[in-house]
Amino acid sequence: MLELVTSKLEDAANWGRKFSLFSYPFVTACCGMEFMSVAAPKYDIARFGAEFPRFSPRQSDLLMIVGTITEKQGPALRRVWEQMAEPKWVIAFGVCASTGGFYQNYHAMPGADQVVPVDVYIPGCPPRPEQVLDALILLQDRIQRKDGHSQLRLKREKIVMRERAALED
Amino acid sequence: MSKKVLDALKAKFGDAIEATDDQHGDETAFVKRDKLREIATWLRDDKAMAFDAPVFATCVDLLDWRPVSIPHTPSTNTRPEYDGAGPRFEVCWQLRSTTHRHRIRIKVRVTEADPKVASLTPLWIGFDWQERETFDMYGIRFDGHPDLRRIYLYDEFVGYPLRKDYPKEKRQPLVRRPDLVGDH
Amino acid sequence: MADLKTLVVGRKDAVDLDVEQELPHELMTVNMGPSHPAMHGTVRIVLTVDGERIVKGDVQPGYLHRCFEKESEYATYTQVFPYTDRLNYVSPMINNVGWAMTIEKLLGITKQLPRRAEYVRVIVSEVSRITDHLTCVGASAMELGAFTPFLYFLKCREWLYTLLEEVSGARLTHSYVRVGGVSKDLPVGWTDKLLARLDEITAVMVEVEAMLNQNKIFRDRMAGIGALDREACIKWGQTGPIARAAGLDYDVRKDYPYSVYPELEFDVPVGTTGDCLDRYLVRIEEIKQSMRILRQAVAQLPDGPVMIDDPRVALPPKTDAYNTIESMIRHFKHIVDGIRVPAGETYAFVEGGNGELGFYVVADGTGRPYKAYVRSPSFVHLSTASTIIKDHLIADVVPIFGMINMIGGECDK
Amino acid sequence: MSDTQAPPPAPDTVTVTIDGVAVTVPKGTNVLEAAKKVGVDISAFCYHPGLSIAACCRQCLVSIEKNPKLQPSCQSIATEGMVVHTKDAQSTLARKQMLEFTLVNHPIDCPICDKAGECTLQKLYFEHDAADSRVDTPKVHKPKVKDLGPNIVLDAERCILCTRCIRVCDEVAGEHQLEMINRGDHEELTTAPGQQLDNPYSLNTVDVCPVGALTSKDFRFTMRAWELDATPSVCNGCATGCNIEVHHKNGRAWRLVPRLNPAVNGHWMCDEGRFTYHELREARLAGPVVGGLPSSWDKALKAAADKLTAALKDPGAVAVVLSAQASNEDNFALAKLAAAWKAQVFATGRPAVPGRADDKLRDADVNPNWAGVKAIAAAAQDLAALETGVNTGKVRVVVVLGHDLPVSATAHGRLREIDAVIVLATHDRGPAKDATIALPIAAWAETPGSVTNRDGRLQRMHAAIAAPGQAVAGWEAVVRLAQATGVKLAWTQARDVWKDMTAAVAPWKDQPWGREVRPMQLRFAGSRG
Repeated sequence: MLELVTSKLEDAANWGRKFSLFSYPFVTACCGMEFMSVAAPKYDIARFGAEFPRFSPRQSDLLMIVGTITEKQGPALRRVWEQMAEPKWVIAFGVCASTGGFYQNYHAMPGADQVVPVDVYIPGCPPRPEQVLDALILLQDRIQRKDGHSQLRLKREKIVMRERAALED
Repeated sequence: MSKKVLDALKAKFGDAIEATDDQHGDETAFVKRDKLREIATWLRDDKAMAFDAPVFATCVDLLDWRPVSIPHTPSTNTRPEYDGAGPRFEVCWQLRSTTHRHRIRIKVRVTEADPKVASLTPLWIGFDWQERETFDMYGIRFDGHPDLRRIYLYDEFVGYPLRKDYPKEKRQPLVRRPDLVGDH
Repeated sequence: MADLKTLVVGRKDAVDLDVEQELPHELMTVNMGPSHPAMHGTVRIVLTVDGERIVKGDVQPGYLHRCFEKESEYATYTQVFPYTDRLNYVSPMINNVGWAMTIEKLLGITKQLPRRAEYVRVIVSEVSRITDHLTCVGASAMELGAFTPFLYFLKCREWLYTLLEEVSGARLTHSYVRVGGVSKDLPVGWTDKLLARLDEITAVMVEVEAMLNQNKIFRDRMAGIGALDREACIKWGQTGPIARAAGLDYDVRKDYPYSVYPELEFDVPVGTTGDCLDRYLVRIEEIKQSMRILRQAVAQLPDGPVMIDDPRVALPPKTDAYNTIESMIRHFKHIVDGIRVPAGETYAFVEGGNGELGFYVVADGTGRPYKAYVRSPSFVHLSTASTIIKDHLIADVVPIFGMINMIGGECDK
Repeated sequence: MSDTQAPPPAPDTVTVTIDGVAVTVPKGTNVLEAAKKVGVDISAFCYHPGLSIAACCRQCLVSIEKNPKLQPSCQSIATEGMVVHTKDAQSTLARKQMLEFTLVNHPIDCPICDKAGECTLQKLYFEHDAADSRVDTPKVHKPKVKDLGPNIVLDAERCILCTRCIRVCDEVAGEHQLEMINRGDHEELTTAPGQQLDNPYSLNTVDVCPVGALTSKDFRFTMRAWELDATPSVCNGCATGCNIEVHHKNGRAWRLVPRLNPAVNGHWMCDEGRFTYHELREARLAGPVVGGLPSSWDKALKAAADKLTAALKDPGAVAVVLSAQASNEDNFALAKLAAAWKAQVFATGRPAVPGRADDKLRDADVNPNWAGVKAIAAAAQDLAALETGVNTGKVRVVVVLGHDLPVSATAHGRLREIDAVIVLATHDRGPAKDATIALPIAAWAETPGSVTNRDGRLQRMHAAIAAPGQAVAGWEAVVRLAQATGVKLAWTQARDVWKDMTAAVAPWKDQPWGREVRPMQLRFAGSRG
């Protein structure tokens, strides 16, 4: 019974989370121009409840990696991600953030997922705003399904702690 | 385009100008390494030259230089095939005159063993970052540069990536996801 | 002891305060970036501050070093176009034109381009220049707290993106220009749409200028901030709006005329003080001048082909490539071997969104560049930043960087 | 005036003028070759510098003054005072028309053709004609897939009837196996009924084919030619040491093609040599093995050092076997280590295959480096002596380079009983299979090195692809082994080994290291074809 209540409660919480994503735009490159377009009047990301960019990682729960991540940038990205509170989600915006795209060289990282776990990858160089909105909807589904990277990890840790507690008893 | 600047340079410095070139109208002078500062100072201060603005500084690595000819197409190339023994790098500075509107490219040839050349930053402050970039990418040491350190890359980076013998995809990661390390 | 009133009034009175109440004079190091809300692009500044005042600033670029040069050395001349798109990604068309012109200079076909191609290049370049300045001004205004101009200008930019998308197929990274011309002709009726949009943008500009030009907060934060005088601009190698704001009337389109710019009438706006306000005003005026150029270019746009008639440079029509062996070979050689450029080297430059954008290319007779150096204006402009921000307040860094208009892709190459 | 005149040309040379440039060439040179000297590349399909002249493609027509008609430059021998024009309207037109004519029946196959990217027809059309098609009649169709022999497939539609392949068989292999049948646009290449194109040099026909008519079964449809990277190397198939190019991509070699060296192999190489790259992929040893189990370098070296230090106290208990399959550097390093250990030195290789030899390129000795091993370790004993040592129990540790150890069955059995067999092997076969310790080393295409051919010619190979797994260059493995046993050998790159080696080995005194060569992508290696 208790389990049912907590899972329903989590469903409700996730419903709230998915429509009030506070994003941290980690804008590095060309994709930033399209990111502006997504935020601007025509495409208006506000319709999806994710219009509010928080420039402090501690206040945001969606990390938008917008643009190429280089080796020099890697530590900064990792640190931003680590500072975000759980549960958190990551969108790789554009091919550079997803795989490195056509930058395969000594300084461009082959995808931001070399440094942080990514929940949704958006292809395109840069992606069209419609694609970004689509990705946002995919992420919202994922949040509701409770299988974002961070949610799964929290769940795993909870199970581990419970098992450990049971062992200690 | 006229070769006015080159002629003046040759008349003034004679032997210190190793070679000149004006392909596609770009006036270029190869100068002796130890005369670079002197020639550059003259180019800046002489009234008829008045090269007051820096444009860019870079370097050409000749290691793989083997030009090929194309049938029915004339070539303006003046650079002979690299033999593996001569100076490997050509350090270039491009200058512009705001008053006379002419431009010149100065080049100095340096070897791989001694990639050192006088810095022109004390003459044109605008070369500051340009020379740092050239150092970062090619490992050219600029003598007299006030702040010669890597600019694009990080200090942990080993080697000079734009040299022809640096493999394009040789990454030197600073950080990787702990849960992925050793995965591949 | 000073009463609360003087404390609230501000710094001027703070000098008279008792010694115990003064803040300790201790230098502090503050790290701005590489991911900072008020920076477009990623750049890191290590600031040494005395209170709010900057004593020393070390600007560190390189967080977006995507190795344009190394990538170019492994790509055919045509394959480099996408890389140039991503240099100054706010005005990709101008980069395309610059690269194409460099290769054309090496091939010796600069004078043989069809006139329509030249005009189309000028048109798309100027549209790109407008998008560049709209973004620069809009984003800078937003960073100073004026959100409305940002939304208005982005609306305009969206119109222009839609137009450019009709031309090239891509909203942002166009790769539209080719060596020897442009990849395809303008769509039918496109120029009328463009003219209509220009009128609409003019109307929006009036609104935005009304919001910004006489806005006390905006002026206070821009005027007298980040000034660089004419002499400094010369010795730092500054070009573009920054140099023009300081009274240096250098514009590649006028000083080293290329393409069909000599046939078009436009003025080069010049400032006096070289501060952020002048840079802003120069950019606003340049948008107007670009629109002037566009109206003339559209009126003068000649008919004819948009690609040079040289089988070694131009691709054959697709239908021929599929149906005749001759065109198939030509197509194949183009794509696989690249356009073979005779050995030699040159430096060619255009007036980019930010100033003199040049490419220094060394060709070795194969289909790819031996070296492809880009003289990126942002990099040159940003090199002055460490000097400019000295003795300013931390808050002034925002308008200074906004008006330097550092574009990561171009600055870090 | 008379004393300022140029000296009369030597009697065995002639001076001709080509496009206004005078050039002096040896007597008997044809105009086409003379033109190359002044940088004029007259196009040609049927002419090949290594073959006799057929003058059947008519692509190389030029105007020669005092001749009423255009002359094929491949067949015109340069004579004193000859004036040749290659760029006048007449010969330019002839070239263009010939190309148009050749393309009339050529199929639109470039996207699926193996030769595309290195095709002479593509190259010449693009450089000399590049005009649009004027033909709207259907093309003549011929067999698309015609099996000519064990290694070669013919696409008769693509064939431009230059007869180079026929001449390769006649003149290189010495067997007349190909012939043209029919006439006009029905002319077609074929073998005699019931016969196959199966001579040991047959794949040279694929190389000389100016189009994609003849394709190698081994290579076709595996990789696009223009995407391959080329690295110069030397064939390791036999003692001839034919100069080759390794064509590789994505860390794998895809084919070997001959590289011109008039002193060794001319333009050619044998079919067997071409397939030696398969070995680079098969049954490779990628990590150290100790006692039949995968291990690490540290553990393997420690195990080897334990066995060796014990045995080294007893003079003559350690035997070192050099290999004629390995490079000079690897052998030199190991020989030097053996000298430091005061160990007995033996040398081995693969057994000779007498039936293989001919008077052309193929040699009975299938080891690339016997001459090198002999130069490095003249005193090396043969394996019979090793067998005796092992059988008597005197030899307790054997260090073997390579995976070839042809010993008798009894000795083989004895080898399992001695203290240790340490193998530095590229492949997991032969002695490496049941060695006490096997250390992985790089094969010939994976590391810079040199081999010495049957004439004592020292030839350098360049690293084309990366060695698998933890394998390192042979000499580097030797250095690690030396350090583990407390012997000082401090080389960090192949160049250092070369320097010491050329100083120590008398016949190679002062041989220069030469240039480093990096792989060159074929699409950018000038226009090939």
